[in-house]
Amino acid sequence: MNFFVDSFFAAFRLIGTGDAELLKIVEVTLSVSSLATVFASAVGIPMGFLIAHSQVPGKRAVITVLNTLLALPTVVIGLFVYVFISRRGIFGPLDLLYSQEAMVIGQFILIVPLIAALTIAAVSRVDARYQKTARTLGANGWQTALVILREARFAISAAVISGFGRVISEIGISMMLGGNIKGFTRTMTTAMALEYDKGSFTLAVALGVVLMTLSLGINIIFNLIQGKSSR
Amino acid sequence: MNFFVDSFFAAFRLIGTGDAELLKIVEVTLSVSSLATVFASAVGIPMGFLIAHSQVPGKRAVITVLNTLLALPTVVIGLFVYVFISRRGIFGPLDLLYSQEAMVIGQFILIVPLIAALTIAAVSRVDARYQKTARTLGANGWQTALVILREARFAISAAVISGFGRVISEIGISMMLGGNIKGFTRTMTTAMALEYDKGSFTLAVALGVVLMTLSLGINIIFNLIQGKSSR
Amino acid sequence: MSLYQLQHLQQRFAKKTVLDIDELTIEQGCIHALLGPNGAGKTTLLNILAFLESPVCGELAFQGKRVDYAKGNILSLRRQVVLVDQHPIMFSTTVRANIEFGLKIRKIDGATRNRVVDEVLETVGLARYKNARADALSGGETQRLALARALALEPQVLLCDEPTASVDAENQAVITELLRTINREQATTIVFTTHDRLQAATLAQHTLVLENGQRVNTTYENSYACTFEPTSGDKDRYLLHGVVELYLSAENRKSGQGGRGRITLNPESIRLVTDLRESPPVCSQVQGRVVMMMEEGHTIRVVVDVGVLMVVLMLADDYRQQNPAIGQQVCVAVPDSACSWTTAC
Amino acid sequence: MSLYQLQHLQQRFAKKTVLDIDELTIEQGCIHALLGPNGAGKTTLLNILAFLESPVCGELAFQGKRVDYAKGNILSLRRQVVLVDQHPIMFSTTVRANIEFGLKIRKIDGATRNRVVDEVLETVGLARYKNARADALSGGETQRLALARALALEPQVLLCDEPTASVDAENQAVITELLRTINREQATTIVFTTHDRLQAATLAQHTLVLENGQRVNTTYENSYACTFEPTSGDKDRYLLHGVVELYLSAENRKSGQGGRGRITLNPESIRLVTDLRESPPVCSQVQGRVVMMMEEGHTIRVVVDVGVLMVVLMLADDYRQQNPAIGQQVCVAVPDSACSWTTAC
Repeated sequence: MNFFVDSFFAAFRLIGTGDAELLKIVEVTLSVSSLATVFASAVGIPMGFLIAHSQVPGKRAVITVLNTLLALPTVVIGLFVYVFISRRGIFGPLDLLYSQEAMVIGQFILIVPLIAALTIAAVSRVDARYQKTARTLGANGWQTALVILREARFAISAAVISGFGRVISEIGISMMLGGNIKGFTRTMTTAMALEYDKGSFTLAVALGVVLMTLSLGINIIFNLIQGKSSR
Repeated sequence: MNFFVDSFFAAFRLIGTGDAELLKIVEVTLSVSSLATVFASAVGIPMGFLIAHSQVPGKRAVITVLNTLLALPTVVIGLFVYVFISRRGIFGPLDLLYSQEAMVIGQFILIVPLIAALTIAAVSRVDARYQKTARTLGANGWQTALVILREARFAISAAVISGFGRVISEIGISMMLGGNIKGFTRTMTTAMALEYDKGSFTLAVALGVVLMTLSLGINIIFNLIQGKSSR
Repeated sequence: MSLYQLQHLQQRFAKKTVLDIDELTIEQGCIHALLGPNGAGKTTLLNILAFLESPVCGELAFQGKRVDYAKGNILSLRRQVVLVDQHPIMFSTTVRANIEFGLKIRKIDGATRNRVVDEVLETVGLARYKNARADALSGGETQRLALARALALEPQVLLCDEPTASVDAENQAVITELLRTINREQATTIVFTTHDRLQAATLAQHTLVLENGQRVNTTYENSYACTFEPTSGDKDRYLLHGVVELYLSAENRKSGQGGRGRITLNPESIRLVTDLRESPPVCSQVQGRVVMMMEEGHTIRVVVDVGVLMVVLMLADDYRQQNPAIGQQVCVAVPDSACSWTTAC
Repeated sequence: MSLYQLQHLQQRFAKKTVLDIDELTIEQGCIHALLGPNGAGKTTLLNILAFLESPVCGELAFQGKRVDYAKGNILSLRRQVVLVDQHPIMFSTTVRANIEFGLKIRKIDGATRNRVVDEVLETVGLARYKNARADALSGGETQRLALARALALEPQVLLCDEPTASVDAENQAVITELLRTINREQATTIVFTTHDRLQAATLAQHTLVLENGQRVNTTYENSYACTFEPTSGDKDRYLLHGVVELYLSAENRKSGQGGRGRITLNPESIRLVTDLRESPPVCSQVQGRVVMMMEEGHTIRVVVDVGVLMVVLMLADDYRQQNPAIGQQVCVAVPDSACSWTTAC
């Protein structure tokens, strides 16, 4: 076990000294995941809100489809996006394969259903009396929507955070669409999975510590916010 | 795009004719994931039930820790298990690395918190009046627990299904602990992620179709059961 | 002047008719009580009067004009009416912001808003909570704040769903008096639902009773489980809840055999007789003690414990003549025509 | 014989005292009503009587023996008492299985179980639903099924939380009569909570009133918002809700200035005077109309509309002497000693 203990100390030293390769990997991961989360929120939150508040008969079906898409494996999304952006695909000329843009697209697809579904849940959990109260006090449709959004603000933030937590820890999409190119598309998860037995074990452990700290931290924030919303 | 269209047709032919390699991969995936789910349920359900019904002051903290563990990235779990079972680890002599057993262990760790957390949610959602009613009708602690379990049966089944859905679509653990050894530890996700651009694109698409069908099917069942439980 | 006029108005949810009102008028400037058991359609009616729901059919006129449910139109109608829920909900902001909400929407300027907030908080006695979180108030205070939030908008009509059902005795008195004051000082039309007949009778000028979504004259409580058996004479013996005997003409039923079912006695058709030595009964009589009397519109509601509780509605003249007292032994005369009978299924 | 005896019993949740009872006795074989506003501690008391909660301090004796909250002991006590919730919940099985649950737990054999199920379903009139899903019944039927489920166990004590609050008039009558029958035929002790004074007065032999977790003689409803101002004489002028004038001795307050607050009039100390020409008043009087009268234990509760509603509790003798009638103009005499005053904070 000495080897592992040594590796752990080396890993902490790597984190402590701010190793350039480690920082680059973390930076790539965070920037790709943040972009994907921002775009997915911009689409998923309004989508969820509209679905939750539409009165159309197919609503239940749409929600079921969304919930089903939550289970879409990352590798399936990777393959799907690959078909479009590979050199032989429709968007092949844009040369997106093995780029950060490709990863953002894949991760975006991964969490749009998640954010939309959590937004639906968040909005539905807002007591119907808020809507009724806003309307009887004279609010129009738009003003009523703002009231509901305000009451759901904690749960919707939690949805966004949850989406971010999902993308920073996913590996299928990053690997298939990013390709683990050092300094460019290498993320924490791909580096850990593919490099650890090729000699960069210390780096893998360091990345594991950073990733775990990040995702646990995010989850703690998520839980705090959830707790606040269910007050 | 012709290439992809052709690949799709070839993939469906592969599925239709019951290609041996395809079947083997699906079989490995299902047997590893099923085992992991069974073990995780055996531990997670009682754990969740006990946590939900304990009156100790630290309960909220335990639930927060569990919820936090939900976010544990697969690659972190992979690395963690690797430390113990690699040839240099404590359990090295058991020679578990790159075996189905190793994958089961990793996946077990992945979904125990999930199943436990969903069980807690399921049990907590059972109206407190069921417990009160059972007790006033003369039930002892054990009989009261059975009443609650009966009322939560749909939601608990949903928890198990959800765990299974999570493990069949995960890739980090299978890759790091299984190693993608053909006919032995190669699962649907690892095969898709690692083989598609090494010439087995048709197989990747075929696996994608099977995996998607499986996980969407599971999710539909999950949603049906959830719907039933919230009746 | 009539403010609302409803005609042949129906509301259905999931194919079930929850409201079916032939005709109803709400008078401007009056307090109306809406009485009836749970599930009778009281809340649905309030929602329709608040323009929050549109009925599936029938006509609703407001201020003499037929209500047009087009989007732009309904909003301006809705701004003249405020509904206060049974369990009012507060936006998760301050007390002040809750009251300002409706004013901001109506584009009232800041200075006026400030003045109005102070005024209405003073009226409901919550001035000290102005900057407190609105969702931290107690039940009774929340109810008063909800009234303040409504009052700030100076509505034509104030609709209150069970305004005093969930508050303690002290807040009940405060809220009742508030409703009276609002009606008196601002001529606001008020419609409120209640379970409490006394509250309805003392607070409102008009009382409407709903049952199963329909208007009725009074709620028929005199409904009893009952067995009957033929006797040798031309009367059948009815046994209410196994304790009270009634002899009714055999015409009421078809079969010659005994049976079980329910009997309902119309409280307007049964009569109270205080003089027990009165002329020989022409119809079945039961004896009991008077346990409650109260004013109900133009009638007096008298409850007699004859083994089961029996409600008799007396006209004022008849009441004065009989002059029953609480605790007094009296007779209830039950003519055949007052009874309706349903066989158990 | 006393079945329960409570002494200095307290219950607290999150440091808040919700129940604080000095002394309380529940008589064996009697029906007890528990009256009081929401949040007064009624449900908490029922939970304690059902041995579902243990009080934080104080003593509870059952059948003459001090209750020992050790695990094995409490289960056998709990099996002698059944609590029926306000909104009873049914296990998601059949009607029959719901009733059998408690019997199976008590290891009753199958033949007996069958007989008991049939009997109790017959009693509550739900025999036709024996094999139906229990959670598909209506509110009133659920309440009756919950009673049947309790009756099947032949408990010593039946505790009912608001048994008729959520059901329609017809089911109300059925349930009231059921409780009477159970008490009469099986000598089951019954404790039920209610908001309905009349129900309490007519159904129960004993009525207990709770307010803020404590036993009181009656709920004090005569609580009014009020302003006062000094006059030139030795009396202050009090104005209740801006409409009713009272002149009370200046001794009640310290400051020489006017102010605002609340005034509470003890309904047992204020008096009703029907003869308006009676001797000159020795204390402040207000005039009003009698709107309700009812029996309440050994007293008669008279509600007078003097601008606000005022409750007067009259002793039976006094009531007979004054003999007030509904609608009559009367005086309410308010002696200084009946008033308690709190300045607004």
